[in-house]
Amino acid sequence: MADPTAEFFSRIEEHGPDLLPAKARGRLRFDLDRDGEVEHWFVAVNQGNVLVSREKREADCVVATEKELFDKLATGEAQVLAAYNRNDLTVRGNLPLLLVFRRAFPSPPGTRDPRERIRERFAGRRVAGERERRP
Amino acid sequence: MTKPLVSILDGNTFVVSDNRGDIDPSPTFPTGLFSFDTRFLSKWELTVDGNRLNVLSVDDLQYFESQFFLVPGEPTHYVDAKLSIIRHRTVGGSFVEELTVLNHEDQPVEVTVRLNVESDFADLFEIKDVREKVGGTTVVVEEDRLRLYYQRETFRREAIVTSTAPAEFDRHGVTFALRIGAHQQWQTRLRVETLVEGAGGRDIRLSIQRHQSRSPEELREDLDAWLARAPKLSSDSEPLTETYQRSLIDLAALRYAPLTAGPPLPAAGLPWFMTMFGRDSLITCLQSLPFTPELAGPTLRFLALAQGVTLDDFREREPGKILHEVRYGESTAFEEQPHSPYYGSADSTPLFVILLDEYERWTGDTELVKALEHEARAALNWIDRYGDLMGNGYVWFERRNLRNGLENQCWKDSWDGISYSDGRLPAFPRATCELQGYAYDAKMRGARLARLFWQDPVYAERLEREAAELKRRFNRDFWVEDGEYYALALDTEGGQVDALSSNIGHLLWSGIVDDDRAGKVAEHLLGPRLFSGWGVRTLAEGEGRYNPIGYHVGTVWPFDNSLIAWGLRRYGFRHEAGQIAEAMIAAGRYFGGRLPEAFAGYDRALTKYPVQYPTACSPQAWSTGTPMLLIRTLLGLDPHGEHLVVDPALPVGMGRMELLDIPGRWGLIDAFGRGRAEHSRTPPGLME
Amino acid sequence: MNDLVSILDGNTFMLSDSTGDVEPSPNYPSGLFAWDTRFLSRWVLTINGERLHELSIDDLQYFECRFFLVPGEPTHYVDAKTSVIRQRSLAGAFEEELTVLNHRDEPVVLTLRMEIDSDFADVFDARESRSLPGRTAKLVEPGRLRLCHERHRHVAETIVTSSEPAEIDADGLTFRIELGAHGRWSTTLRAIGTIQGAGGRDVRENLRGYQEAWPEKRRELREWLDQAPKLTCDSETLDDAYQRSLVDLAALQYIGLTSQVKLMATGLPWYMTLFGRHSLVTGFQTLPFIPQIARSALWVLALLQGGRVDDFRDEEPGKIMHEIRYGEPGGFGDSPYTTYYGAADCTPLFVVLLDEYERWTGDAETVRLLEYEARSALAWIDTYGNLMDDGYVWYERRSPSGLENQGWKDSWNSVTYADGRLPGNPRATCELQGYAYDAKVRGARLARTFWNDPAYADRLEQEAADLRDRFNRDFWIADQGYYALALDAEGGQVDALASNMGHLLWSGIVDDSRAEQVAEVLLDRHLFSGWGIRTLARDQAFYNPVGYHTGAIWPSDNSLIALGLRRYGFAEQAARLAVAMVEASGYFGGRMPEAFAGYDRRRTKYPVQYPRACSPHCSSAGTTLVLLRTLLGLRPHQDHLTIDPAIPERLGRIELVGIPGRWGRTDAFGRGRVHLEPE
Amino acid sequence: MDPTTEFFEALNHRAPDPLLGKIRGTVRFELESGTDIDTWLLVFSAGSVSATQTDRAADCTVRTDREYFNRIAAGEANPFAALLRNRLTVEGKLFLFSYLNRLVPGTPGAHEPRDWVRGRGQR
Repeated sequence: MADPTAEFFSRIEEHGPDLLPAKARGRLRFDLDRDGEVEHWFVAVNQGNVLVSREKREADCVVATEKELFDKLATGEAQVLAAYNRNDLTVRGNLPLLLVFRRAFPSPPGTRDPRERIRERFAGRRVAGERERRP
Repeated sequence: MTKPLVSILDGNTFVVSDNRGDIDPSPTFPTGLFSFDTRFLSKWELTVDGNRLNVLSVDDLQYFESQFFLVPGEPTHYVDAKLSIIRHRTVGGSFVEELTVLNHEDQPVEVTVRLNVESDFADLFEIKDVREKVGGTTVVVEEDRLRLYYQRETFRREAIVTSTAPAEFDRHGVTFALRIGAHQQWQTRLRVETLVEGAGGRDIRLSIQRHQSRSPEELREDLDAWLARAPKLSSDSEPLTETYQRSLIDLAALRYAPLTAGPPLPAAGLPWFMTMFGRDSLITCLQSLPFTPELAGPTLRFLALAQGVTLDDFREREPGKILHEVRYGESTAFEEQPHSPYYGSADSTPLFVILLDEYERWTGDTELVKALEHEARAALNWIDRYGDLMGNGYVWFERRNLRNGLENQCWKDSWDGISYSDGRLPAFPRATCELQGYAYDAKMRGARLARLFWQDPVYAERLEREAAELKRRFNRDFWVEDGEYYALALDTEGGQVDALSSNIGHLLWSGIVDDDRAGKVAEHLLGPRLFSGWGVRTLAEGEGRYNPIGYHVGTVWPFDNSLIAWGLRRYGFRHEAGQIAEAMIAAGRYFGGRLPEAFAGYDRALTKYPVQYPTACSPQAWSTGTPMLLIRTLLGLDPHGEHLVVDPALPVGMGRMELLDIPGRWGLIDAFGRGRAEHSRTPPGLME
Repeated sequence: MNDLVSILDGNTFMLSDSTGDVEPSPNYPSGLFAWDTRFLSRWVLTINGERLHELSIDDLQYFECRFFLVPGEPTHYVDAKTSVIRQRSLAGAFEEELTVLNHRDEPVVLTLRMEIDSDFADVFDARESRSLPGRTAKLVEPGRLRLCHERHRHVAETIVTSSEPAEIDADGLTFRIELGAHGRWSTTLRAIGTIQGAGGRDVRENLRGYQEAWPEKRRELREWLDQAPKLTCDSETLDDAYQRSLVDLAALQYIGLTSQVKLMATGLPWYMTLFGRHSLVTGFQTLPFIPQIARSALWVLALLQGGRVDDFRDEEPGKIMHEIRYGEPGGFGDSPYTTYYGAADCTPLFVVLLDEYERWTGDAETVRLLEYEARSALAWIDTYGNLMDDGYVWYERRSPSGLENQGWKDSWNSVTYADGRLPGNPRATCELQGYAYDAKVRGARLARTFWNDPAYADRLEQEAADLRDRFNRDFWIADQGYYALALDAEGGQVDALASNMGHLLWSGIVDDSRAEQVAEVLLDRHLFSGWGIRTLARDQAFYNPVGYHTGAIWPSDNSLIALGLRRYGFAEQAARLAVAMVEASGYFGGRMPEAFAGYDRRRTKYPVQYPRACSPHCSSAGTTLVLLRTLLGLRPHQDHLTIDPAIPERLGRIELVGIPGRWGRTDAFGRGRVHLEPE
Repeated sequence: MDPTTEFFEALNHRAPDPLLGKIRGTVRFELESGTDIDTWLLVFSAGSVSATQTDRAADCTVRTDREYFNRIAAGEANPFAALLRNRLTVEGKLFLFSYLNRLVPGTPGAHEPRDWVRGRGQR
């Protein structure tokens, strides 16, 4: 079965620049615990470019949580700050860096562009730009 | 939480309610509609669809007029009220309340507005200690009115409630079933007439021109005229101008007309003392002479008319004695209380002579001095005959009315007001020090009157001789050697009641203090034990009975301080007088310019604001007179012959002071003064 | 909230009745709160079982106050023999010093008790007081009472200790004390609230400034006040309001949990946390006085800018946050407010503030560093904001527990037709279009001057011009002579007459030919009460003088309108509005509340309180500063500050010394020359 | 002779009294006993006062029953208290009525204050 966490990291390595601010820079490490066994993800962000490795290296910001929860973050089911507020995800070091990185997490599964729904609802009712004035 | 109370008044007719405008019987504080010492409304409770209302804000428009903004239900954030109610009330003879209900909804609403109305016709004395009424109350529901009346034998008081809008009256109040259109409003005017029955079922008070119900407009004109007559103060100190304006208005509010005399006199204080008190009225007139001299004449005439001519133990009456208190309520009417009138005070008699003299010095009204010669002489005789209980040349007091007479018949008249340093209470009779000061001053001033107006130089010399002897004796017997201050009183064995108290300040005012001792007295008054930083305490810290929130044993009384400042000035302590004035004015600021009867004696270092004394009377006539006497003291105003002497001594930082159109025998005259340094303001967050 | 007493320190506050006691109430969040969590819900003092009554209250500082109390109901002529002084302060921890004074001439034995409890409620649950999931425990430990609430890994704790020995039980502390004649006894109670974070440590430990002692606070406050320009003026009311506002702005600052910079809490008691809108507006209001407020607002909102589409939180990429909450429900996904994005105005306002900030401070560095966020914000206006693809900014909530209206008037009934009908969704309120226009114009300047992207600048200016034309065509109600409050989904005009129109002047989207009419309508008696401009005109169907957004008067709203009037050259009208506001502030002790009632001034001697309005409130505090800016006509012009006073005669002299900016510090002076009739 | 008659008779033999100052005016007393009412007229003129049983209108009219006025005349009842409780009614110039207080005797058995102090033993 696929590993959402792994997919997540490979995706951001590819699309980093589109997801993160151009000026973002810093090193994060995610320590993900699966029944006592901890896997590490090391992420170096530089000018929006992202390099991911599995090393346990020094980082500006170290995030510790359970693998199970991170899988949910990786698919967008869970949200970073909420997890942080209920103490399911703890942070050491440069917390703001995590907030910048937060932009890389996807929308909840099945989320649609809000404008599509509107378009459907008002389909054919009006053509953008042209509007008949009502008294 | 104690809810703040809102009161409006017109002389001795007044309404006290909670900050919603509701009246609800409370044992600790008299809420209700009162007139002539009788409570005509003990319940006046507004509900909408059965719910009490909650206050958004209260406008105090005039002393006789206020306005409440209310909404139904407990106000909550984010949920908008759909209705609001404006309750506008005035009192001027009768009590009028205009109710406006506003519908803020976009559709019509149906609401039931109800006022619960009750009257217990309690005598003011029955509110402090509640008791079974002897007479009976009857409620009569009529087509267009609700009549509540109380009858005991021939004694009869009645309250009549009417409404301009159609209403259903019942035994317990009045109901309005309303339908109010979208964004419309509904209004009615409720009127409560009070009746004090006299000849032919008519109101006794009808004989008093002033009592006729007066419209807010008339009251407003009357107030404007009053303010226009008073000197104009302009000063750099906003607190000072604020408290002066407030005082002028409160003094106007406290004027009332007693049954037997025409022109208005100052009542003593809301709510407990809305009647004539000899002591309070005399001192208020002394304080306000340079500003509103029109009060002194009528006060002197009234007190003279009511002066005692015969003996009466129950009323502590003696020939020549000036009254202590007049009451008009049921318990007085049935001679259960002695106030018809009551004479239980030893200081009002000498103070009567003092005011008469001071009055002439300012106004030059020799007519009155001549007209009241007999009464003034009778008062001076009282000092030597009935006042001198022990026959040793001092003024003493001891009550003969053991049922409900006052134990202490000086201004500190609570039971524990006079004590030794160790807290013991002396036996009776007692001779407090300030009484001797007043007696001395009365004799000196009486001498001047006798010489100049009564053509009796012999009597004048006799009085001066007696005064001199009294002063000598007093400085021998009252001076506490080791403490270097004057004893609070002498006991029957001639022993010194040695508590250190504010009373010694009055001695300076009377001039009975030996010059070489004045310095010490001033030191004590401004020393840490007596001076709290907000003012001089009634009793010095460290005394056995000292209590910073004790009525006469530790609190600070503004009027007391004004006389002390005046006394300090008399003995040339300009700086010290300024210190007290500054403290009082600063304190006044925290009471919106309205100095209360008294406030707590805590150290100023401990409190950012002067701490309230529980349920102190406010407004109180002689607290109202305080800023006026302080201004007189600061500017050093003193009439000499036909002229007014001005000798300003303003404290540093008070800035410029200007008093224009001071009335007196000289016509109108102005006074200017300037404090040395400008005062600087600290941001609210940083007050120490 | 006249009968309530509050002290605060950033987003920590203690709200009690006038005796200092705390008991849960459904109508307001009483108790000790921090980070949206209640750490004390009961704090009741008794002596020999008797409650106390207040004589008076000293509010010493925003973070400390003192109660003078006596046992029992105070009565005339009966002297209390005991009095109690209750002095409390907030600086990280809550401290209360109890002093009991015996006024008797003999010794006395008293039993003093403090009843203590905590429900750890979230500030919103405090309204309905429903009990939280999870378990609560009361632990009596040596020398302290420990109350904890645990839900999964989330642990909140309150620890109460006393400097004097006490008998401790699960419901409070008891002291059996003997006082000598005229003796005094005193103890200091300390309540510390903690929320457990990484490794069981208090998540707030690593924050600068947290746990400061109050002498430290006092020093900070002095510095804060020293940095601000000095005001000298004839009007004591104006001076009071200015001093009060500076102090309140200091009081409302707290250090963000995630961002770790100083943020502005919004309003006591409901909104003691960061709101995008209010910190942007307050940043704008305070620029001429305390520019760092704007700076930190920009940084934190950039940091929290939306990154993904999240329906539950109404979040979209580039969108600026509406509100952040630290309470437990957010954490457990019971509520979207942990970081909620349901606001359509914050995003354009972010760009507006960024530009205004640079104009005053000349801090080009920040503008460059925030280029990405600013561009994302501008992009949002044309994409997610442009819900109907017609070039206007619209809103419609997707979050079931989100806000129905996502402009500043966010209560359910604040957007209506004149006849009271509510329009369908989505809705495009007029001020949003003004903000969008202003954002594009200002964004163009930034692109040209700092981002070296003239092409983008030209595009933005082109779009702005189009928007302005379209807007003046579609929103103007010709027969009424004012702008519609909003457009409905059919493009129909939502035609209620509301204050929103004033913001259009501030944004500059109003055709010069129409400005005069707009100014007239704003100061006409239907909108202008004499104390200020109502949120909704007196003759509208939904008008309610005590309606939160349907008739009440909002100082912050009025401050932006005053700026707008000034922008279009209506100096006298602006002065009239300013002096009305200043006079109103006088009746609130210089502390303008969130809102007050809209009754006609002719009818009320004092401005009437809005029930339980938030106070202090950051953008109401900021309002006083805007009034000064308006009266003195301050405007940055390249490297200079231009001054153009328009001061009513009755305000007299105004002198503002040491105005900070790119010019260093400079002074402004003006005298009352504008003649106005009394309202 | 009852206290009322004694009281009024005595007034006629009273020397001019400074107590009465310079007041002028007339007070009519209507004292009913059973069915019949007997009237007294007081005439104040510059310091002196006279009492006659002439029946004519006056500046001020005082009404009560004879039995009660006996008590006032004897100093047992207080005229002002009586007015307040409507036991006695006054019409016309109230200030003239208040001079009545100056004419009626003190309460029977009232103490000289000094005697009171000395006589403490007996109480």
